[in-house]
Amino acid sequence: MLEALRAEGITVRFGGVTAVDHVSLTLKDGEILGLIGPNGAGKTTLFNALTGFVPAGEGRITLYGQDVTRDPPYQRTRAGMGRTFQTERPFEELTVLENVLVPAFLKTKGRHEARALALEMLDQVGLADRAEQPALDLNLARRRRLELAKALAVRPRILFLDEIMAGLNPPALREMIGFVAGLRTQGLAIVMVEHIMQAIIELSDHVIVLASGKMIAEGTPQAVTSDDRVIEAYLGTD
Amino acid sequence: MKTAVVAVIVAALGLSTAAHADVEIGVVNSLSGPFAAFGERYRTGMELAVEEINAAGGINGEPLALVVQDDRSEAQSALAAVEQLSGQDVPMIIGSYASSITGPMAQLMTRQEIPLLVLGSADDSITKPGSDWVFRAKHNSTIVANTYFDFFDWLKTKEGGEEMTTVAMLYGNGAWPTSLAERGKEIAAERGYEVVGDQAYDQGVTDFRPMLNRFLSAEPDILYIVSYAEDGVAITRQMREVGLSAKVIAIDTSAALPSFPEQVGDLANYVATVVSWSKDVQYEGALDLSERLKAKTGSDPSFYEAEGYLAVRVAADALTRAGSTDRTAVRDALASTDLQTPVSTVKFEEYDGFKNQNPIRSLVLQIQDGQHVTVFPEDLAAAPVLFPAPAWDAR
Amino acid sequence: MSELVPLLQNISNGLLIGGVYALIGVGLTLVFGVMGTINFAHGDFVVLGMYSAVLFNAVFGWDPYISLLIAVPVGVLVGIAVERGILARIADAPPESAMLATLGISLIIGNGLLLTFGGEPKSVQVSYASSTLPIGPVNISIVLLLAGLATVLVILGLYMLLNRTEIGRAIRGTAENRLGAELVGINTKRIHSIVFGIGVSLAMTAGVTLIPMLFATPSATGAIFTLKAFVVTVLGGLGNIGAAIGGGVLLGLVEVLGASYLDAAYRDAYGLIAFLLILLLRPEGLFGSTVKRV
Amino acid sequence: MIRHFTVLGIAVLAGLAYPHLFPNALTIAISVLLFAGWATSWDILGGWAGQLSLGHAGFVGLGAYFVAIGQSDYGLAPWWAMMLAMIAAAALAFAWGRITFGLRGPYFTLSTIAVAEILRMIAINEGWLTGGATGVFIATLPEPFGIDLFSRVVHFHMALAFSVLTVAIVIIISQSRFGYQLRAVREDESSAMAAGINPVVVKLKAFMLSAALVALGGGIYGIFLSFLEPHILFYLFLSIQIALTAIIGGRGTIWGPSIGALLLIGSGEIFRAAFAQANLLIYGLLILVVILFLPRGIFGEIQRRAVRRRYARSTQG
Repeated sequence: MLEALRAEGITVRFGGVTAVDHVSLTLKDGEILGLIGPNGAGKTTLFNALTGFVPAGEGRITLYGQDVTRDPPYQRTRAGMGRTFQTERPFEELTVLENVLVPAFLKTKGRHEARALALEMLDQVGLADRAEQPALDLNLARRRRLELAKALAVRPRILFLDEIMAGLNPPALREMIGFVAGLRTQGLAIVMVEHIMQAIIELSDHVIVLASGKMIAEGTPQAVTSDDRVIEAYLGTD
Repeated sequence: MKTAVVAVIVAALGLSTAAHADVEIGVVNSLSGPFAAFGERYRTGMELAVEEINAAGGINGEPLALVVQDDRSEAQSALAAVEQLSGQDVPMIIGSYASSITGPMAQLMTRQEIPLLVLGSADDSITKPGSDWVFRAKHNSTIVANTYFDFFDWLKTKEGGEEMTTVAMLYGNGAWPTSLAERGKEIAAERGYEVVGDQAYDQGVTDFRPMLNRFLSAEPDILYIVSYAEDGVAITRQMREVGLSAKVIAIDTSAALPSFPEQVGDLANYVATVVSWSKDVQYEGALDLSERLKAKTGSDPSFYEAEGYLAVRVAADALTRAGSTDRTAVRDALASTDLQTPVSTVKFEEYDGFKNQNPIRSLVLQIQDGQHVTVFPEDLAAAPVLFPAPAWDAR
Repeated sequence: MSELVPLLQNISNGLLIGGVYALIGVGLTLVFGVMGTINFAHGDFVVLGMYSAVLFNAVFGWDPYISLLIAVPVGVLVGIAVERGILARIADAPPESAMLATLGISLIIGNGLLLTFGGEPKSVQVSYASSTLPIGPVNISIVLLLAGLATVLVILGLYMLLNRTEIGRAIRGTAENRLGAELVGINTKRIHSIVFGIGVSLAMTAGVTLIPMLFATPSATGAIFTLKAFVVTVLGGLGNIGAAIGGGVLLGLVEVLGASYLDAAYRDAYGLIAFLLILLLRPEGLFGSTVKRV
Repeated sequence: MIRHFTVLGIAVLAGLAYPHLFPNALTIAISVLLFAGWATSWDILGGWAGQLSLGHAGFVGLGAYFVAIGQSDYGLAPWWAMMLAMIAAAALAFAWGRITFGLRGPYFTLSTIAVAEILRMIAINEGWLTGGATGVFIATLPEPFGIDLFSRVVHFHMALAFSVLTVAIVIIISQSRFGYQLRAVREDESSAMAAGINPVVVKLKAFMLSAALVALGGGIYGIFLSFLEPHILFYLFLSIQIALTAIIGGRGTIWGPSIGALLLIGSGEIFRAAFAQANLLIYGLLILVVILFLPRGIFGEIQRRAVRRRYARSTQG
């Protein structure tokens, strides 16, 4: 299997604080990597360093063998990355369809092609019937799905999902887990930051645990959740 | 309400066809915006002239009326106003104050062959090279700059003025101050004055100390200052503050306003300024005109009111002689004007590259004891000049 | 030696004018610091202050500084009314809405004054308008000195208000973290009204202290003061009270020295270039990190 | 898109008929059309890309001065001068944007005022470049195909063509990839980057296009005035007026800026006749009314309601 993502010695410092401290990871095509850790562990910072929204002070990131360490976020998107945002960010003044048109234009030429792609993505996340609705009016669960449609419309090979399960009610959560599992079968590599352990356990092939910016454990979900250091990190900080 | 709105729109588009038995003159004047203060003064003068002319029988028996349009102190509105007035078939138009407004008006009206009588603009470029359709009874930058230097030359014949050679110039960067300064520099070179200071400043500057301090070391004999209306007050106060004295202090525009001595107080004394008219000028009827203007507004009139009055008098005279409201006939009548008014004699001439320009005699006023007094030319003077101006600390 | 005296004179003028600029800027920066609103009508409130001094001088013959007794409270009330009536209503709209609203207020004040007072410049003639205080070879303008003193007093007063009073604590809390302030029981809406009131009052105070040396004109001057206030606050650091002094003094020096030793026609450009440079190289302002935030 | 072009076609027909219907009200119509074109061009940057500029008068001045100086000093025909002016404006916008797009929100707006003010001072003080403070006359103009470029009707047609061109460009943009990039950058730069968009490049393109179009209108304005003074053409208030026209009409909409021009310039003309001094006061009040009650501008609110209504209808059926 192809190596989708490799990160070596990623370090991010804010002023005197080291938010992410020499973290390395790899991810193969069609794999799901779960990123967990207590609040303030540096998950989101690592996530943003990987997607380019926060510059990594040290380390190297390659995407399908291509070095993207110095690339800004939009370059990484063009190289095959798609991402969602933890606090959903629809383009509020646009309709649902227009929201997805924006990324859909990345890999398509004409207006009609882009529209077809956007509609396809909306269909995939189950928002096709709301295409003409102003994005501002969507509820939380639908905003999440819109985020997903936007991330998918750039035709990514590797998808970064930032807490897309948070706050969903049980039926919506089930639906979302099923949806992500479906994405894997399409061959997408996925990195997900998540608090909902149920989702991590069901979906991840591989889990990384961060605490205070350092990687303290990695392995299968089962192995990691029974690791003493992980339990300590979660209980100790809370 | 609805009909009122429609009426306003119709009026705005110039579609109204008021029954006019009157002889109507179009007027484009700055009644709002930054030049409104001047526009108001012009209006007073024009209205007085209309009242007088109508009391004396109007234009060949027909009453005279002004169709006034506000230009909001901007060219676009002035052009819209010209168009409206043109649609109302006025025989001629009087306007406006700033040359940035009158310039485009002159261009348009020359094309459309409507006679334009300049109201307030003094920039040379309006009548130089000029056109067959544009007339100016008042002064221009060249006339004013020449008057200042005639005055300086004349002072050189006075005691204490023999060795006056150095001039320092301070002026705003607007059209009028700049053109007056440029003419001034040319004339200074011709007449053997040395320009030892040359400072332009931007509109809105309120601290003139650095520039005045620069002049200090040059010790100029003459200060030649052209300021926006409001700047002269600050310049004079700060001149005193930094201790910049000179034998002659000339401040154009600002010092001519009646409010200048009020606001500057004693410091205003000795300051000289060129105007086209003053109430104490030794023309027949000048004092009388001044009193009529004062009766109309309750305050002391300035040359602005007088110029407004002059414009309407010239227009009425031309219309009377033309005997019709045909624009070409009015233009020809204007061209052959030979008129005596309490403001000035008027005769449109072609000279020195100017066209249809009245070679008006300008006056130098000096502020003496808080009053504007005509001191030059000698034959029109109301009082002798106070010269040289003492140093600030010797006052 | 002959070069040194004018230089000292220019530096002292620059410092004093800088003090005046600081006074113009401090209200703008306070409002921005607490409310995040750039007040485009700030300069028009300065002009309003000038006209209040002109009015009280014309009617009662008061010295401009006496009219502060009325102008300061009136400014607070006007500011609160504007905040309640307009800005508070659009608190949730995008930030440029507030900016545009203040632009509208600016047009209303300027042209309202034009309708009321007419277009001719107005000033107040005081006996000390051109007096100077000689210190060695350098002459210090009395009006500038008074304005400078007023600046120091005002900023000192503001500092005391912010640091020594209950309401000041609430204002600082609101500026730092609005949500947090609300959680500890601060009525941040009320704070916004009060802060805008103080901002307007400061602008009017600046206008009153300026009138002995300047003149009031209704429509154009406001924009010039607003621009100056922007430059001052950006030079110092937006939202930073103490830095307004630094920014004002810096602007005064840049302008006076530029006008003295370079082409005077570009006087305002020197300040604007400094403004752009700071904006680009150090957007937090020159004194942004060294002086405590509001 | 077809709908918008149909409306535009009708507007063009009405425009062509106008000089025959109101031959004595051309100047006001030219003003409306120029402002409609300027505001529409401004809106590419200010509305669609969300970067509020208060410095666009600089580009008006640039266009007008290229035409005037080109004609008087170099005998350059106005159409070439306008083309050069558009290139120069785009180049200026490129440099200007490169420097200032690092700034966000109010900081960007402030920087536009500062840059425009510096341009104004250059125009006034550098007489060799601009003819200086005393202004420049356009005394002669070529007569292509016997057309008198000083004629009001010709000015009207030029202004009409200019405003129609800007609106047509915006109609095309609104449906294009670029249009969606602009809106994405306006709404949320991070999210736009996640969609593979480089915000700085998008904003630069918008600024350059906006500047070039405004300069084109400025060239027409120069011919129309035929007497230029830097104080008038680089005036801060002109920048504010252009921005307000678009904002009151509705930012980021196709028709908003034109509606704003019709309303503001048209009503300004009525106030000029009817209320004399208070016209700018009324501008101020209008802004407040729009901000308080129609925060998306007049056309913006209409459009939004239409979108909501259309959606509501589609869910019923």
